[in-house]
Formats: sequence, C-alpha cells, structure tokens
Amino acid sequence: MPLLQGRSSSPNACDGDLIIVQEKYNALTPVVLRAGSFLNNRYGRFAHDDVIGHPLGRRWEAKSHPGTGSGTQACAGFVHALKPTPELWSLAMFHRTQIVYPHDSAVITLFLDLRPGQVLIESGTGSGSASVAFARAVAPLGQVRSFEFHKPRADAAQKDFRALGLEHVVKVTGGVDVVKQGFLGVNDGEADAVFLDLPAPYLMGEEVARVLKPNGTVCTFSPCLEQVQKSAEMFRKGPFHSVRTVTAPVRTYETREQILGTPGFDELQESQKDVANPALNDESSRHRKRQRIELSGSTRRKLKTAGAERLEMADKNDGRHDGRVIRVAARLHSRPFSSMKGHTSYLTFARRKRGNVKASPNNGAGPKLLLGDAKSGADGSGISRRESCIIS
Amino acid sequence: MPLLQGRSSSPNACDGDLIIVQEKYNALTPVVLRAGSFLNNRYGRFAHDDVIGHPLGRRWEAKSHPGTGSGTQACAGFVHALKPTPELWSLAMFHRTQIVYPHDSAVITLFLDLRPGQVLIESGTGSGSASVAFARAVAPLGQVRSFEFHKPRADAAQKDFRALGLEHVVKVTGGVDVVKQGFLGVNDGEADAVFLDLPAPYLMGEEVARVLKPNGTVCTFSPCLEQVQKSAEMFRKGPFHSVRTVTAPVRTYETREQILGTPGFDELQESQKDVANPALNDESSRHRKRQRIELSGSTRRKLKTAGAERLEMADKNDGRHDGRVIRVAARLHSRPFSSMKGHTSYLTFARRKRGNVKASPNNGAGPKLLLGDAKSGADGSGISRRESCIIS
Amino acid sequence: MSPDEQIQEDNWVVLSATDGKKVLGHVSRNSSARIGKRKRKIGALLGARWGDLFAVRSGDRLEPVEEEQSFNVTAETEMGTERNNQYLEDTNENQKLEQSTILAMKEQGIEGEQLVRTVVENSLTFRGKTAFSQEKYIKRKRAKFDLKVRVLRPTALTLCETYFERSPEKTMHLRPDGLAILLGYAGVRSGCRALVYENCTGLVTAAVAERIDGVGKVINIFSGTTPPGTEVIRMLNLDSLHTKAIVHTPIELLGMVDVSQSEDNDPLRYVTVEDAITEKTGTKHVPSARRAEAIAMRAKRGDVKSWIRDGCDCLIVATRFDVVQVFDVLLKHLAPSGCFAAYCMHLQDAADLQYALQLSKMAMRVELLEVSLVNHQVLPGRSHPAMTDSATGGYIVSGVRIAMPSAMASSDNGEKSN
Amino acid sequence: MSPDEQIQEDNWVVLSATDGKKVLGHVSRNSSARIGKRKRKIGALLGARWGDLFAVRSGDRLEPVEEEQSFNVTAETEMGTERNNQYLEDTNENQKLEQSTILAMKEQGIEGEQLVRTVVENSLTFRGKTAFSQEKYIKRKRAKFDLKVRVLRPTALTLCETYFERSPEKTMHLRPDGLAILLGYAGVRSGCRALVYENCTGLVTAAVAERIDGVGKVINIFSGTTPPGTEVIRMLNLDSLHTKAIVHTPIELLGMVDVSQSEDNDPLRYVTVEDAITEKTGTKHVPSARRAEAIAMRAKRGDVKSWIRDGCDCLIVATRFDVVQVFDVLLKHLAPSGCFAAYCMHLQDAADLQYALQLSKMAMRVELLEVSLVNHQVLPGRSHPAMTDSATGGYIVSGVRIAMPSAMASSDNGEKSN
Repeated sequence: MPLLQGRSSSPNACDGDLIIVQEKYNALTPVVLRAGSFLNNRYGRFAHDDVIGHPLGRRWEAKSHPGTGSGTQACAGFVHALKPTPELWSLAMFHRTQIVYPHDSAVITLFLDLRPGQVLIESGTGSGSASVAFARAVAPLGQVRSFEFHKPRADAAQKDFRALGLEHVVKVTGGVDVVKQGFLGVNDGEADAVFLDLPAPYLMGEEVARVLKPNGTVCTFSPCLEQVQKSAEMFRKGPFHSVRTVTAPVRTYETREQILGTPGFDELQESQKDVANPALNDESSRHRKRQRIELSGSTRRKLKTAGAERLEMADKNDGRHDGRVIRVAARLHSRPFSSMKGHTSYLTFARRKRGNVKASPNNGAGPKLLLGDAKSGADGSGISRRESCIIS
Repeated sequence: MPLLQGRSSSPNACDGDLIIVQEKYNALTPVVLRAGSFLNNRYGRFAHDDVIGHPLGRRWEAKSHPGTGSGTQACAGFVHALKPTPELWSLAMFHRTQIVYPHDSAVITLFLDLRPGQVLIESGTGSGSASVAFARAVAPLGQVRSFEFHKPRADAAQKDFRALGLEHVVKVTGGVDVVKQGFLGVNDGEADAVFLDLPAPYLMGEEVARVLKPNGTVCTFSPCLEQVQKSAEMFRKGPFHSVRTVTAPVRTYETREQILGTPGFDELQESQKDVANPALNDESSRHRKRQRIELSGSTRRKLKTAGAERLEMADKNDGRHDGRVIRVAARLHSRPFSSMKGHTSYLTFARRKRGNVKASPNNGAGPKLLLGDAKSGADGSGISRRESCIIS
Repeated sequence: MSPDEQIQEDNWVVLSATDGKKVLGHVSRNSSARIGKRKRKIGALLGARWGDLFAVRSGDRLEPVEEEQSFNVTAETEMGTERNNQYLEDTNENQKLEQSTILAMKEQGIEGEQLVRTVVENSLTFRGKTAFSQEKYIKRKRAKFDLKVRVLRPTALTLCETYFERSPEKTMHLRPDGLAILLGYAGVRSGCRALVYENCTGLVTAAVAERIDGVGKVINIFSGTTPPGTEVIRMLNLDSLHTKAIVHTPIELLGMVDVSQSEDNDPLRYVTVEDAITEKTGTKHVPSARRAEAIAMRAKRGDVKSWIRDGCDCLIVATRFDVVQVFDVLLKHLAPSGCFAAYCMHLQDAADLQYALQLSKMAMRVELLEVSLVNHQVLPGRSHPAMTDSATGGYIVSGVRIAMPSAMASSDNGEKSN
Repeated sequence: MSPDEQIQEDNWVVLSATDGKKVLGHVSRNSSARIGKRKRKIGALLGARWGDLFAVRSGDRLEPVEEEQSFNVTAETEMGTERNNQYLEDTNENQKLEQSTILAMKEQGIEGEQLVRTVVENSLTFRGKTAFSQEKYIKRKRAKFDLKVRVLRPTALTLCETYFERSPEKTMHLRPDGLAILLGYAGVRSGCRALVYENCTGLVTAAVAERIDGVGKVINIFSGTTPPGTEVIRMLNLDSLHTKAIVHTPIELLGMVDVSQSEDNDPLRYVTVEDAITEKTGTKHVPSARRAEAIAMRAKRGDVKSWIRDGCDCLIVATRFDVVQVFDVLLKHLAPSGCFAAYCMHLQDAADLQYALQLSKMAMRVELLEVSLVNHQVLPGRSHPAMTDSATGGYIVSGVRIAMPSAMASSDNGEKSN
C-alpha cells in the first residue's frame, strides 16, 4: 500500500504493498504483502492472502496458533493491518540513527510552510523518518532531495522509500559531504525549503543562501544550544530574516477511572453526623445522609465503572458493541506518563532575504561568514564557495 | 504581626504589627497597624482599631464608604486582613529589582537543605523576597547574612526586614562589592549555604569555597545559559561535588464549569433516532431517549450549575454557608492561564568538598580558576584571594 | 494560492513589525492598518513582493527599505555580564532630550536608526545599565522611533500566529504547534478527503485547504444556516480552484447520507455571511449574478453524500462544545485505517474523549498529548527560554479508525492488541 | 538529626553512585547495599563522614577515595561538533579486548580509571564516533569498571529523590519540586503546628518534621490501627527530641475534639509497625520495656485535642483518595490566616478541590499550579535540557484559610474581594 495512495486508486491492499502490522501498542512491523506468504509471530500464523484484496484498518485473524515450543502459553488470535503513515512508519522502521520524531516533523513541516509541489533539500537523510513526513507534504509533484554522507545508510533509506511507494518524491544522494561539496546538483534558488540535521549546520550558511528561493525557509535541527548559538549568529549575519529558535516538546497522558472514597474519612463523616445531632431521630438522620449523597452527585457512585456501563450497553445490543462514542459517567483521572522525551532538539528557522547581500564586516568575534553574491557564485560544484566559509 | 510569630505569642494582631491587606486578588498592600489610624482605599475607610487585638484571616469591614469624588460608584464593603508570609510579602512589597518568585525560593530552600539554626550567605539582597523566604527556613536561631552593593537598596531592605520582625534573622551589609571584597566579616567555613543572585557568580568560586562548611551547598541564580556555562565549569574545576543545573517553571490553572451540548449535533442525534426507527411508536422512542440520557449520566445535566447547588444548600441552612468543602456535580474544565512566567532563572547547585583541594591545571580553554588552600588563605579582607580569580 | 510574487489589490497581508507584533491588512490604494500605536497607510504595499521590508515614515505611511545586513555593534560580541545595575537609582528614565526636541528633530527629517542613536546618547542612565537593560532600552526606543514592518503572505501559519496574538478566543487559542500536530497526526495531504468540524473561525478549514492544495476535498461540517468559519479562509487569497475544494456541509446532511432524495442534484444550500448582510441591510452587497454563479460552483448534495458514505481519509475536530458527542456523530464517517486528531482546550475534555474512544472499539493507538512550543532567545551572552510565554498549546487526541470486529470474532480477545 | 558528622552504626545512608543512581543503605559492620548491578559490602562507611567518596573495589567492598580535581581531558575543551558518525557502521560495539582478558586485568589489580582507559583504547570504533557518542561510551565504561559512590545524609530531599527513582508509587510520585512547593506554600517553619494527612509512606511527615526541627508539632492524621507512614521517617536518623514532635493521630480523635473524655490523660493509642510484627510472628521484636517507654513518650489525647481545637498553622495534604473529602474534614481545623497546600497526582482532583474551595468561602487566594523541574546538562559544547525526564511534578492547590464571614455580614459582597 503506497503511503500516499490517492482517493482514485482502490482502497484495498495489493500484492507488493507495504503495510504496517500492529501486534501490540509498542510492537509495529512493516510487512510487504506477497501472495501465498505467511507472517509468523507470537500470536500465530497469518496468511497474506487474507489481507490482499481487502481494505486495511481491520483485524487480521491468525490461520493457526503459534507453535507450542518453549512452553509459552499460546495467546493466539489476531493483529491489526494498517495503512502506512509517516507516524506509524517512524515507529515501525529500523532506527539506523536517532530519528526525527513525528511531533517534531509535524512542527517543522508547518514552520517550513511546505506545500504540494515544492522542493525541499534535506541533509542528512538519517533513518529517513523526517524525509517521509516531508514527502507527504510536498507530494505528489514536489521533491524531497535528501543528502546522506554515509553511503550504506543512503542506500537503505532509498530502499525504504521505494517500498513505501515514495520513489517519485524522495531522491537520496549518498556519499556526499555537503559541508565540503555543497548540495551537488541543486541549482541556485531552486529550493523552497532546506532542512539541516547535521553536526555543524552553521558551516552551511552560504550554500543554503545559494539554493533557497527568496523567502524560502531553512530549519536547523540541533540537540545542543552551542550549535544553535553558532547557527543563529550565522543567520543573523547572513542574507536571512525572521530568525527564531523554538523547542516543541510534547507529553502524553494516560487516563484511568477513579473510585472515590477515603478510608477513615468516610466513617468519621458518618459518625460526626450522629454525634453532632444526638437529638435527631434515626429517620431524620437517614434523610440528611441521603440529601448529602444527592448533593455530591453521581461522581460518588462507587460501583458502576465505565466498563460496567459499557457491558450494560452491549447487553442491550445482543452482546455487540454498537459503534458509538459515549461519554462515561465514571470519574476519570489523567496524568502525564511518568517518563517522557523531554528534549529532542532545538529548531532554528530563518527565511532567505530577497536579492543579493553584501559581505558582513567581521566584528572580531564569532564565525566569519563571507557571503559573496549568492546568485553569481554558482558554478555547479559548490566546492569553491564552501571554502570561503571560515569558522574562527 | 511578625512574619515568624510562634505559637506561644498571642494569635491577635498588635499595635505596630505589619499585616497584609488584600483588596483584590492582585492588589495586596502591607500595612503597619497604629492605634487610632485609618486605611483609606477604594472600598472605604478602615479603622486600624478594628483589627488590633483581634485574630487575622478575616474580613475587615469599612467604617464608611469612600468619598464620592471623581464620579466613581462607591462599591464599599470590606477587605481581608492577613498575616504576612514570604509568599504574600513577595506580592505586596515594592519591587525594587527583579524578584525571586516564591516557587523558585521554595525550590532553592529545599535544594540548599536549609534548616533552623543554619547560616546562609546571600548576595545580592535585591528586593529581599528570597531573603524573607530563607529567613523563615533558618529562624529563629539561624542567620541570613545578605550583601548588597547598592547602599540605598540595602537600607530599604533592612527597613522592610525590621517591619516584618526579622531583624534578628536577616542582616544586610550594604555597599560591599563581594566580587572584589569577598563576604566581608564572614569567617572561613562559617556558612551552611550560599545563594548568589549576581551578574557574574562564576567569579565567586574561591570565596564561596572559603566560607562554606564541608558539604555546604551553593546556588547560583542566573537568567542566561552563558552565565550558567561559566558557573558550572567553575564548580567542576573547583572543590565542589554534586553539581547540577535545574529550572523550575510553574504554571497556574483556572477551573470553570462547562455546560455540555453541541449546537446541531444534539438535533441530529434526536432526528437520527426517529429516521432510523420509523416503525417505533412515540412511547418507545421516548423510552430509548430516556435510556440514553441515563447512560451518559449526570454529566449531561445542563441546568444545575455548582452555583445553583451551592445556593440550594445554603437555603437549607438559613441562608448561611455551612463551612463545608463539597465536590460539585457540575462538569469542570481546567486550562493553564494563557500567559505565564515561562522562564525565570537557571538554578545551579553544588556542594563543597571536604578538605583542601589542589590547584586545577589549566586546560587552555575556559576560565582559569586558581584555588589555593581554602582555609589558609583567609585574612579577613578577601581581597587578595579575589584577585587570583582570573577569567580569560 | 496566488502564484504571483507581487502583492495585488484586494490581497490580505500579514504585517510583522519590529515591535514584535503582527497585524492583518487588506491592501488597496487607500487602506490602512494599525501598526505600532497608530493607523498607517499601507497603499505602498501594492506591487511590492512578499517578504519585503518597509519603514514607517512621517505622515504615517510606509516606505520600502533596502535590505541591509543587520549590523549591530553590540549584538555579535560577547556582552560582559559582569556589569550590574549597582549604580542605578530606582527611578524612571533619565532623558536629557525634551519631547519637543525629539519632535523637532523628526520634522528636520532625522528619523529611523539615527534618531534612536541620538536618543540613546542622551540617556543619562544608559551607560550605568546592565547589558540586559541596555538592550531592552534600545529595543524599546527602536520600536518607538524606528518601526519597521515585513509584509508576509497570509498562510495557515502566519494567520494562526496573528489570531493567537490578537484575538485568541476566535481561534480557540490554537497555536501553530497545536495546528501542526493536528494536520500531521490526522494525515492531511494533497488528494485526501478530510472531514472537518471546527469552531476556530475557519482557521482549521483554511489550514487543511492549504495543505491539500486544491486536490481532494475539505468537508467542513457546520450547524445553523451560515458556515461560520469563513473569516480566516477569505484571508488566504485563494483562487477558485482552491475555494472549490472546500465543501461547507450542513450537519443535517449527515442524517441523510444513506437516503436517496429528489434534491440530490442541487448544490448545497446555505447562506454565506455576505448574503446574510445583504438580507439584513437590504443593500445588495453581492450582485445576484455573482451569487448565483457562486452557488452553482458548490458541490452537489448527492455527491457530498456519496463522499461521506464512501468514508473520509482524515477527521479533524476542534470544538469548544462536547467533543465526545462530535466524535459519536463523525467518527463512523472516517474510513478504516484513516487517522483522526481532535484539538481540545481543556484536559478534562481530551481525557473524556480518550477514554470514550478506548472503550468504543472503533479506534486504535488512541493517544492524548499536550503540545508546548517554547520560544528561545539565542543571543551572545543572553540565551534563555522566553521569559513570558503562553503556557500550553492545548491537548490533542489522535488515533487510527478501525473497522468494528465482525460479530463472529470473539470480542474477548479485543483488549490484547489494542 | 544526628549532630555528628560521622556515620554511626544503625544509621541510614543514601548512596549516590556515578552511574547516576541512588540507593538506600542501613549501616552496620556486615550490611550491604545494591550498587551498580550487585550487592556490595558497605561496612567501610562506619566512621566515615557524610559527603565522602568511595570506590567499588574487588571483593565487592567499598574503599574510601581521596578527593581529586575532576580532571578530564575532553571535558573542559570545546568539543568539536563537526565530526559526525559518517564512518560508523550500524553494528554493535567493536571491542578488541575479550571479556576474559578484562577479568584477568582486574585480577592483576588494574582497576578504576586505568581499566576504563585500556578498554577505551581498545575500542575499534571509538575514534570514529561523534564527540557525543565518545562521551556516552566513556560514561558507560566508567559506570561499569570504575563505579564510585558518594555517601549522603538521608534528608527529605535525598529520600524524596531516592524514592522517586526507585519506587515512586510508594511516595505518590512526589518529586523534590512538588515537595518544595508543598512545604513552602503551606508555610512550614520551626515553631509551627502542622496538620498533615499523607499517603506517601511518611515522606511528607518526615519533611515537615525536618523543617520544624523539633520545635512545634506535626499532627500526622492516619486511619486504621497503625500509622502507615513511618518507613521514611525512620530513615531520617532522628533523635528522641525530633521524634517527639511527630504526633501520629488516629482520625477518630477529630470526631471528639470538642468532647471531654475520661481517657484524655492517656497517651495516643495505636500499634506501630514493629508492634504489629511482634504480634504477628510471636517473636518479641521490641522489648516490652522499651515499648512501654515509647508509648509513655507519646502526646496525651487531651493535649492533641486541645491543639486541634485551637487551630493549626499549616495544613498539608498528599492523598491518593478523595482530596475534596479530606479538605472537608480537615480545613476547619486550620486557624484563620493559616496556609494550606495539597499535592495531587491528577489534574482532575486538583481542579475539583480548587473549585470546591472557591465555593466554600473558607479560603482565599486559592491557586492551582503544576510544578515541573527540568534538569539541564551544562557541558562545553553539549548543553541542553535533559533528554528523558519525568513529565510532571504534579499539581498543588494552595491558599489561605479565612474565618467564615459572620451571619450579619452581607454575603452578597463576598465575591468581590476573593
């Protein structure tokens, strides 16, 4: 199933499609469908033929239970077969390097102002998680041109993109050191956006200025503030405007049901009623109690959990779930998961100024970025210009 | 009312006490009680004599309405008279400088391991908000010895501390440049803790090492990371252990009631019932409707707000609130206030190593901190040692 | 989107000023916008290019500025942090120049950076200030005496930022980080069919329309007689191709997707904001010919019904009402394996939705996350996270729709793989 | 608190290891603690001073280490960030030394930093790694071959950190930042009378006791027959003066504060954890003489009742149960102008309490805040917030108790100044 399948094509999975199989929440696997093949995992043996020709987004039932070796209790059953998305892919793929997480690539995509049809230059490709997210934004007619120094890694990424049906959108160039050689083959002013996930993005100022269109946006992705300090200075001194640095951490919450009531306090409150009003007869005391319980409302209901509600509802529908999304009356509780990815990277954005920019005088501190005329310097190799970038 | 009044003294406000008056949530004023005096504000004219001799933490009713000049509608009534606390004081006092906010001073107090009876050295005093928080932690027998270069500011702070009844705990030394002169009058190894809110805390390494007891803790309070980088390096090279940098931002939430229901969706769901089951008669349809409403529980009750509940309850008690804290059945909604103090300062903590520490060899980069024997160097002036701190 | 790089009559623009604020402008020869503290004439923008820089000059008019290197004496050298405010009196500013002198200088044509420099040189306390305070002071003076604006293209991003800054209640306090996650996690892309319900004055619909770029459909569900969310959409300067991809769909239609009706060949029925004004005031705001043309361009009821019946690829919700109820109505119209994302302002709403979805068996990978964009000041010697920032980007509930397990499937195993 | 600077028999200690982990130890000649991956003998701590550094040596025993300057070849020079992992194969470690060779070296007495250096020199990929990866590698090897521990005094801070790291569910995930705000905003100080209800295994009670330092009272309300929160309190190494300030008070007593009873001269009745063990196992864990002495030291029921009747200065709550109900019972025992603070793990609880308090008219300045401590790595060329961090410090509801307005006061004005 190509990642960017349009509405026009069949909604059904085809032979040769890459799909994502979810075994458990944290166990996702990419599977390429082949007629007659089987997928074997701890939940059983699954026939590819049961998926080919059917829509995705549903249960995939096992043909048979897994082997009873190693004494594990066979909890056979089913997995889920899903269409690939950049978000699922980032969880299912092999992490060859630290990846760009989906929440970061979502923010980068918006801040780079990516649109269908645009050209994005990326370096390095890494595991390709960001490339796939960017590809979705510029597809079907746009281009992600991705540079990766490490040749085997570039080849592996290109193979992934082909499996995902993205070969028409993402092109990987392997074995090029963009800091020394520049974005080989990219013409002046050809790029709408540039994404740099490199150790020294601040050495790329002139090359970025060369390839970016006026108002095109560049983003650097750097884990440490020291890199950001150098990049920000390079942008401020170069032909860029609207420089800003952000971080976009997210945190995920879990929600559970809570049963109210406090040991000791419940009993005290009951006994206080009686002590405080010894004159009241039983009838009246019972009445007051009822009043109070009414007042504090159904949130005090201790017995009926949401699960019980749900079962009750299913009962009314002959034991089947009825496809409804219903607010539960039970009291809910949320808190962030106790461990989170607190910091990934600083994102620094800048936009290319229009026109040519004079060389900045050197103030005696910080990098000396000697910017020539961004347009005239293009000779195709990008090498000579690289050498004029000197960091003190 | 002295800020640290013990249980033994009278719980009543006395002539000469400083109290905090709350007019509105964001309008707090310190008032020194004087028999026969009056406080005038937009809510009326308040007699100090109505507070003197009575406990605090209650309404202070106006003697008369404010003057009817300037055409403002006199909404006379009352204010609240409260005991001073470091937290209320930080809101009521005059901000002569950027203050240390209560949440930061709470965290610093815990991380400095402050205990009653300890000696804390502080520089600079600033507006004195941190000094007051630290004073509470070391009182009644401990000492906060606070240094402030700016003489008039030191005098103003000392005056505040006297008014708060803290003169036996906090001592301010004004007009001393601790970077040049050191902590004048502080003996070697006398301090349990040091707090530095200065532009260049990284110049104070040797002096901090001199005054701190073994395992005593130092905290630097710096808004920018560059200061922190220098301070952390100084601590790592000096006779310190357990170096760590934290930030402790807080955010405050507001909670409101929510009335559920979605325009258009309510009607659609009703009509769908009828369309889907044209065969059912009215009676049955009404029954189903009732069922659904029961299922989704009392959260759907649109009419009874918490205010209404509360009034109902008050009715049952002859119009008086009955001193109860009751969970409301209404649905609540919370979100952080839309603007917050996101960042105040980085807090860097380190502990003094025991014993003497040899000079650190210079690695060619970063500050050269030449540490002599911390104990033997003490000559009371602190000047000679200061000069051996050279920052390249 | 306007393919032209030049700003034209009737274009909307976002003006980003050096005082850090953004304002919207609607460009014509005589139009104006509130920049700084006053209204300024923005006619000079006509024919300019997106991204150009303008200065506010005397006569409250804009004038193009030649781009220069942002050369700044103190900016790029490590500022000593040692100097402190020890000599500074706790009083207000000490400025030698009288207000009248400054006015006279302006009349003599001394303006911009030159004026700022003169004012700074005449400050009695400037030299005694810390590097921080000096910088703040110059910034303040520059915002006052040398105000510049950069003209930006109105996009989902710039409109989101501008609304958040100026009237956040209109867009449910949706920030760019929340919008980014909403679009990304719902899987919006060119060619997709997106089902949208929003109470953000059209911002979310506009953002989805921008990202599908005229190919695919944005089915914007609304209640009442008028699609309320058209304010922001108009500001995108969309051409007719892109406008046509937005299908304002009355919620009543959802009740009839499976029913054939005689009016299925008619275009969708609703009253636009402009029509409503025409009716109310009696003045013909929109010529009836143009109105008829616009109505004829709308999608046919029957087509919309069949799109919804086939199932949508993404579901995006941003509601201030009952988000659980909204999902109860809309989730069934998302095709299996389609992604959904809902933006909530309050954790309680998001939690209720998360739990209701988990129990519904109609969704997998249900995740509740809070987004938080932090701005950082990165300057030599003065780097730190923004001192004052908005506290949250809100809460997003996302997940993947799955087909209900068939009645035969043992529902006991259901928990395991979800 | 033990005034002595030397570690004594029966003392509890917190051991902070160079692998970044903290463990608790109970010191005697033959006791041990799990440091790194194994149990190590910690008898060497006897007689040592708080803050001292120890290395793990062969035979799994600790040995004191002379404090040295943390001299580190790469640490203080700006690490080039330009080098990248371009030559690195995506395989596991390439180490020339066999595991057996390393073991042999250890037997020859090559240990600590020397061993780490040898291992690093024999890594095939070390030179090709980025500065980051090199550092991570050395750190990992150092944790493995040169483990050191620093012995810290058990305090509210170090115990809070240790429990949060090792068994957060025992202390309701309370982090130091939450504890700090709880103590600060409730106004705990020497001489005060604090009313406490907590489900944090005694951590909050211990922290309050530490801060009042033996002067004042910590009235620790508990339900059941045994005060459950004594585990952490014991670890503070408190002397009898400080122990006496903690008053474990059965919740039933709150129902009788206004009633005179014949047993008011008796000490508080409850069973300690030790007593319970004695009863259960039959073995006399605590000699009955010492037990009688301990009971006699307890506060008298009548005294506790009168303290509560007079009103407390602070109220501190940390409960996993119904926090609104807890406040309904306890808030009335806080004296007017006294401060309260409650720690909640979930926003919904905190919000319910905030709203209930606002409606109650018994409190002012009711504030709900979320605390979040962020750790930062600050190293040359490698500064950033911690990559993995716990996501929240929880929610604190704080405020000031006020006396109910008298029946005469017009309650209509009540809204205005709250």
